[in-house]
Amino acid sequence: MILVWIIILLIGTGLLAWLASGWNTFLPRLISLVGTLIYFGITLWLWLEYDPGIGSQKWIISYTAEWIPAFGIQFKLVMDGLSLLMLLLTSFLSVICVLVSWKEINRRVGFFHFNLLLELAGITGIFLSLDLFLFYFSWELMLVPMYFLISIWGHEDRIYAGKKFFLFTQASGLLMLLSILGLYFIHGQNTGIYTFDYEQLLDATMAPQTAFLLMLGFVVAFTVKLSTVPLHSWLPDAHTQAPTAGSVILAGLLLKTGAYGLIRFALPLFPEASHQLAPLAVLLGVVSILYGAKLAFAQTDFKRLVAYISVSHMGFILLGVYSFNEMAMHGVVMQMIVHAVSTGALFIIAGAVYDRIHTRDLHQMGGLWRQVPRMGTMGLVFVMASMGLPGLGNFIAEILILIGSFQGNFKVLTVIATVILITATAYALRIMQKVFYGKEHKVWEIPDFGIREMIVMLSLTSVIIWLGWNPSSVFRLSKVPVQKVIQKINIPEYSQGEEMERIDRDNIYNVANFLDIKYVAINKGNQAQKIIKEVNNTYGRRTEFETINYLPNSPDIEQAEEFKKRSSKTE
Amino acid sequence: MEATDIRILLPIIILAGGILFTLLLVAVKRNHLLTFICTSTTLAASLITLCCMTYEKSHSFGDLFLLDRFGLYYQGLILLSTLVVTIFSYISIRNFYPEKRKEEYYLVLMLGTLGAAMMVVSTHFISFFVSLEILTISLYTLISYYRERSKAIEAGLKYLILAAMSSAFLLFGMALIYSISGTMSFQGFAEISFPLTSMSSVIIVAGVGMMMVSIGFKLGLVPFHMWTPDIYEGASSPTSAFIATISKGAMLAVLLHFFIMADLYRFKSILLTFTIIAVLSMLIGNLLALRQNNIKRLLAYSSIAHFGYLLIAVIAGKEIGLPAATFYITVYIITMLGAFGLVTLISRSNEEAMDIEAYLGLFWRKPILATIFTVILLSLAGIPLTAGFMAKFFLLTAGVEESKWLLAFTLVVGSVIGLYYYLRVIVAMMKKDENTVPGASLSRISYYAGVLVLIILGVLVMELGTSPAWLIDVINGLP
Amino acid sequence: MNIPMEYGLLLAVILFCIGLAGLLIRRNIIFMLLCIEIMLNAAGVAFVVAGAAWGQAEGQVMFIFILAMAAAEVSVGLALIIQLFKQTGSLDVTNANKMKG
Amino acid sequence: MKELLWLIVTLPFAGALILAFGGRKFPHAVSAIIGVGSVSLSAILTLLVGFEFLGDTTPFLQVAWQWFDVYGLSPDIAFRLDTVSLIFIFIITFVGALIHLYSAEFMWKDEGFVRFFVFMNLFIGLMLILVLADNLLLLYLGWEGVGLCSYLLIGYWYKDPKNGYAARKAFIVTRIGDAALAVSFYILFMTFNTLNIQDILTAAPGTWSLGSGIAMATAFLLLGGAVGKSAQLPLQTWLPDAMAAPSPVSALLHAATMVTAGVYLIARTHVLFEIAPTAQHTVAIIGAATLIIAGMSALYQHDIKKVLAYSTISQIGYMFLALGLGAWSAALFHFMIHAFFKALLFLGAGAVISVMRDEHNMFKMGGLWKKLPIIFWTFLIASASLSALPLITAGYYSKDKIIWLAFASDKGSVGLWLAAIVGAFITALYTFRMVFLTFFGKPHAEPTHRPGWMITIPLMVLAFFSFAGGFIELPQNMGNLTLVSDFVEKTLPVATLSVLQPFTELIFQIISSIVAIGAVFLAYILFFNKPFPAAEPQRNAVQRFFFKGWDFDLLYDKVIVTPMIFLAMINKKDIIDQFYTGLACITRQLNALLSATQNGQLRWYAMVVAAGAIIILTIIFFP
Repeated sequence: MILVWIIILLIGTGLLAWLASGWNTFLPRLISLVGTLIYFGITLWLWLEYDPGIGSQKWIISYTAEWIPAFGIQFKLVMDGLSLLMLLLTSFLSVICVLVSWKEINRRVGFFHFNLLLELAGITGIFLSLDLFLFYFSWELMLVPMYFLISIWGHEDRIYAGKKFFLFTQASGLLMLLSILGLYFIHGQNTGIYTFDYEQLLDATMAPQTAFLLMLGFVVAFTVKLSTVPLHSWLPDAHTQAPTAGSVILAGLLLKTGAYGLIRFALPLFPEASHQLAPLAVLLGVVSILYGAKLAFAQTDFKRLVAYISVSHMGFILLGVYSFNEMAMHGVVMQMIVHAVSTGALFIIAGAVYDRIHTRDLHQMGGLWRQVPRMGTMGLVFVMASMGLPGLGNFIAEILILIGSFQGNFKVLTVIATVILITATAYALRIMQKVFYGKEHKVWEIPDFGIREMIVMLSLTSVIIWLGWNPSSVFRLSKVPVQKVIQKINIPEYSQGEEMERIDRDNIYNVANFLDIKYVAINKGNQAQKIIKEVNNTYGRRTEFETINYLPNSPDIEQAEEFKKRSSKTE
Repeated sequence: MEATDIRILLPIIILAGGILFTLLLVAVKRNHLLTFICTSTTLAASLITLCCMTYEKSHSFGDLFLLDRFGLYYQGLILLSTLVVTIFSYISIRNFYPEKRKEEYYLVLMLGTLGAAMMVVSTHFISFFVSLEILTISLYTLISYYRERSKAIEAGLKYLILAAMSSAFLLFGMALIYSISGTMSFQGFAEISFPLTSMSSVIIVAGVGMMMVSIGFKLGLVPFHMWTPDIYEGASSPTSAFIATISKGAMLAVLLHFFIMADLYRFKSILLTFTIIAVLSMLIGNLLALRQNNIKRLLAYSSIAHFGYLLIAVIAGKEIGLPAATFYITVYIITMLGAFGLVTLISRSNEEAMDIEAYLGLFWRKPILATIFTVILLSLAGIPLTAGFMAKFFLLTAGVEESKWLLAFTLVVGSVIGLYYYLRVIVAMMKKDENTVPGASLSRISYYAGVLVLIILGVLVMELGTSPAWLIDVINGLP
Repeated sequence: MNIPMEYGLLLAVILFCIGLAGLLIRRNIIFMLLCIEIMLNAAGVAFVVAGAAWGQAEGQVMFIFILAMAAAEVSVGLALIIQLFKQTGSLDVTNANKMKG
Repeated sequence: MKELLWLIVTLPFAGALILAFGGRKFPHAVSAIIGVGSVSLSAILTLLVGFEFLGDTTPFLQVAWQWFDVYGLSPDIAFRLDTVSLIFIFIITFVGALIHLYSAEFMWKDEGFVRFFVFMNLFIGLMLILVLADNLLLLYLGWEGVGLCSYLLIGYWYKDPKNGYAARKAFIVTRIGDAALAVSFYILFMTFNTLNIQDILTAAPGTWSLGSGIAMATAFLLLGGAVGKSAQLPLQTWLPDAMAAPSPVSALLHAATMVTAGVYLIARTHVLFEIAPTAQHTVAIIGAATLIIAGMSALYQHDIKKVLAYSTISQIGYMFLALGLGAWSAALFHFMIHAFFKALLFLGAGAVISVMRDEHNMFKMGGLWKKLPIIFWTFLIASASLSALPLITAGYYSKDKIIWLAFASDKGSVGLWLAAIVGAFITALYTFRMVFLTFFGKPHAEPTHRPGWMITIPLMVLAFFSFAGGFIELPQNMGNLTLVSDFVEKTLPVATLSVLQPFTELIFQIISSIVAIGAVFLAYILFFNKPFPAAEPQRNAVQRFFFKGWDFDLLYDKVIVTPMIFLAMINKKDIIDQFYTGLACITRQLNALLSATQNGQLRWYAMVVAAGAIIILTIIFFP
């Protein structure tokens, strides 16, 4: 029930803020600050309450109510470790957003905060809803307020940017709706139960081609949100034109909904199909990483540069997700959070600079450090974070994704992706060079960060450093959900016996994926036993292991042999 | 003709009586307000009687009429929307129509309503034709009612010529069918069976095709859509609303009746033509509206697209198609009434607020109206929290279940293009208000009455967008 | 003596086509009205023929209705035409094109 | 005592933190005390820990907390103290403390005094993490961290864009090496399912056959990282530009500690290199090549710091040579000695530059030996040590060991030996060229003031070490004192020799001594009291080539940088975005086309209706 209350709280606060704007402009700010703080408090409390022990059971909290029975549509909100993390992030950023727009927004304050909070409500809905219809509902719902945020309070090109954002996401969203419906009917016709319930749809069975097509619908929607090349082109405009709070939410949360969708829906619903898609997806991920970095390096508009950094970072998520590796997946979860913090902070800094010198053009900046050392220091921290400097959260995320995906089937691509370490340095240092270092074009007479801004920045800094030195606090929550996904994706259940011919027939990816398991078993030396045991216990598939080791097209038989020797010895 | 028949026909009888009474009243004493009250009471009365009725079994009058829940629902819809139209007509006539003789308008309006109300329950070519013509001919008058305005006359003429032409097609089609089948009732048409290869079948199908010309014309489907923008622009907003909601809605009901009772799903070629028409309508309608600056024309074009969407449900078939179409048309009628009512309220004394200029900065001048309009536009675009989303979802469900993927994808493409122009209007409303021309010189009471109605409609849209369960249940209750 | 239905229908078709062609060709609004009348009557003929063929009355009933409808239509039409003539001073429909785009 | 290991690391961080937050409020003196004090404290602690460690040299592991644990990768935040890391932390803290003291006076007037100390302390801390880390990930943390500090300190005087660009160059170039390093982690984890250094070192020989491809790849990737950090061929180009940093920085980062991280890395992962002989041989070759190339360039510099920069590169070349020969102890010994005298040289040079009003050009100095006696004498000792004057200087013992092993080690060869000996000659030559130009001849300008005690004391201390430091490790034929090698070989294997006659070694020692002295004499002839034009002399192509550091910059600029920037700039507008714009444009055209059909002509409308009817009928008649 508390989940419902959270959403009600947000919407209610929004309406209240709107109404309050009748009296004066201060009240709405205060109200929404209080509201978001309460939200943050609740999530923090949930976080402290959470203990991994109960992670084994299905969900932490869940709430279900009938909505449109005629279609088997439920109002189903469910929270597990992953969504809890996302909620923490959302609530944290929501407080930040209210604070950063404290002085920046002066026109139509009430309506602004109404949209802000409605947006947050929609996002929260996405992270919680486990009924596909409800998910799509909130997915579309969060577009409208964001559209308003961009095209009312944005910069010069706001109208264009807003429309572009709306059209891109809407188009992809409708495709996803088609897929959802397709899934709904296929499952319905097979089982006779017409429902949008995620957990029931999980075990829908269908022909590989159909599955692939349906999955494409989801993946397109999610990759558009994730702004994967070549579907990214809405992002730079939207991020650049949005007001600071808007940019923060876009970079911090909207993009994450895409990643979340991939982990929560695209993979578990279509395991085999995902394996078919994996090579392309990983390729696109790597392309986005490098292409985004390249474009970021070329930009002269501060916010646009940061926007392309986002593209690059989101590429990591695609790479990590589709290498179907637990470590990479943890890295992805981490990336979702740290990218939100670091890029959000960069946008805040960009906004602060814009407020003070009224330009986003890098060529007109320079030598700011002397005037605003605090801002400079903060800029330094987050620039370093965004280039993945160890000691800051981003490093953990990136290194885990890279090492993890290297364990998977895409070693070469991973190595290519590593080039980002160099290109990232290039664009990141460019920011420092152009903004804070170098000659002053004119003698700036501008105030440094004030108390409010310092509170914001320091909280962000402490988070990013905390995550850099003690990421376990995240993995503790993400462990269970991630492992669920990995199990679902990596070991598709087959009845015994049909194994071999199934493999021989078409899906080589399952072979590759079995081999991967075998690698785990072989390479993990000491861990071999553990893994074999748990796999066998869960799926009673010792036979499979044998067959796999003797697969005709197994790349290295001798390793398989060695593995057999070792395992037989230890038994 | 025994008592039950009378009871069942009561709404229509009341309506007819009301018309006669108003006729006499106008003859006796010309008074705008009085006529308005008389009209609205008549409509309200027949509506109430309608609601009081409960059809356990469907009740047919020979082959001519079949009064079942389906028909009842549509009649209620029509009466209700006519009531709203009447209110806005009063506002618009009172404010923008200095000329004498305002009263006949209501007569014709009710006549049209009568025609529509009969049309939706007609199951026979004759009854269909007659009621259709009652509706159409009263439409001629309504459209060109402001006869001093050249646009009105032009619109009237265009509509007259084209409508007459289309009725000619309709009649000829009917004649062909009749000549082969020897019966004019939908039911009979379904019963006759013949080898579908023979010449006769071709003639039958040709007849249906010619009827489709007329039906397509009334629904404003491509390629019979040409008239819509001009007529919408030429006629006064309430009249446009009348056309957009009642005449089209009634025609849709007949189409559904015809399709289902006469079981046209037998003829692949007809389904094919309908598919083509649907695709064309969705694409061309949206494309035409893309950069339209005249709100009424824009609504006209978007209506083309929307009826393109509706055809998906029609094609999808009885089980899911019928409820989907019904739900969609209901939502569409609500939104359209809201839209045109809004145009009426925004308008300034001398001319209606058609140009998008008139909407600049509406958000900050008239927040309530602007918000309602935004909701309506979003509903037309099919964004969640509004009824339009649920309706579109319903349609897609129908399309996907019958695996009409082509149509479904076209709908997606169409609604993405559509979103663009709806957003244009919203953006215009959000722009800083350059034009500081004072708002409509409407008399206070009527203005607030209008706003009230709009608020009700807006709330209804939101309500259906969030918890449509009850309406869906009602509709699934229809046969 | 009885004529096969096909002939009647053929006649109707021909009439219909003549009417349609006229409607499309003529500029003068009055003539357009007339052409429409021809089309309607063609349909009427078809009904009568079919009715006769089936030995039913419906065909003729329908014809009556068609006549009535045509009359009403023409009356409204003429009224409009008069207004049009008042405003444009001609009967050429091509003048009536204020609304476009 | 050992338990205080963590404190050694934390103290500099604490200092940095305090300064960073309260810094601007304190008076200079206080910040100086905090900055210098924190480092000195950890230096003292190091000594204490070190002495205790000498007693019992079993490696000592101190785990702070578990960093994270996912999917088998569970690195700790843990410090591992063994003989090698002890040597390193000793140098880092000890030399670091001295340099801090020096900077306290050197930077006194600078507006960013506090910022300077923050960065310096940060650096010390991170460097300590680097050398104490017990797993590669933590090592990588320090590795990147010191890179960052180097960036910040090179760009310390940020107002001049030139410095900024130098800083960027340094960071990016080293980052190339880091990328290679990262890739090596993937392979290591894939194979050993851990990144703990000791576990890998123990498991590696069993898992990888000698010279197997994967081992080779790993070794080369590690080498890539080392090469980047230690400014060896082909990534050496950043170090000369890094001289834009203040002199203390050059002394600490770019001479004594940071640049030797590569040496540390290879020494740490020596097992992997022994499994991959080709890679190890490459290390030797790279070292040899670098020491020659850099030495040649040093010969032609005018900027005193540039001379030292190139000399650093070439000296690290010697260390790499030693590593390549498997002479681990020799490498570390030379690292130690080099840290002393090179730091001293930089500090001395810095002092000279500062009293000569930021004059870097040696040709504009001269005759300073009377005016700045302390600086002169210390500088002279360091130079002697650098050019390995026999018997008396520490440099002699450390370098000569390497030269000897270049021939004598089983991995050695005549070629390597020749390179080493030629390098030695060049070294001595440019060193004394520098000395003579700077301190002798007729003065071009007057020094403004004499440096105070905070500058002179560190100089003298370092001078003592770079003179006396050599006597703790003597060749077998003269005293055969092997403190360092014994100490080191508790952790690293012993260098295996192929030929083992004392007298052959003696021959080689004599040769190298002669070479060194000869070079000094040559320098005396060429440069002593010669009247040189103060202006930049005309150079012929060859001189230019050497002066420019063999035009590596030019090459990279042409081959890599320019194309990259070009690529980035041509597609600034993001071609993909253009595609969508085109799509929108097409839609607009369609709209225009269709609107044209709505021409308001009744007859046209009727025509369309009729056409539609006909189309429908045709579809029906011919399905």
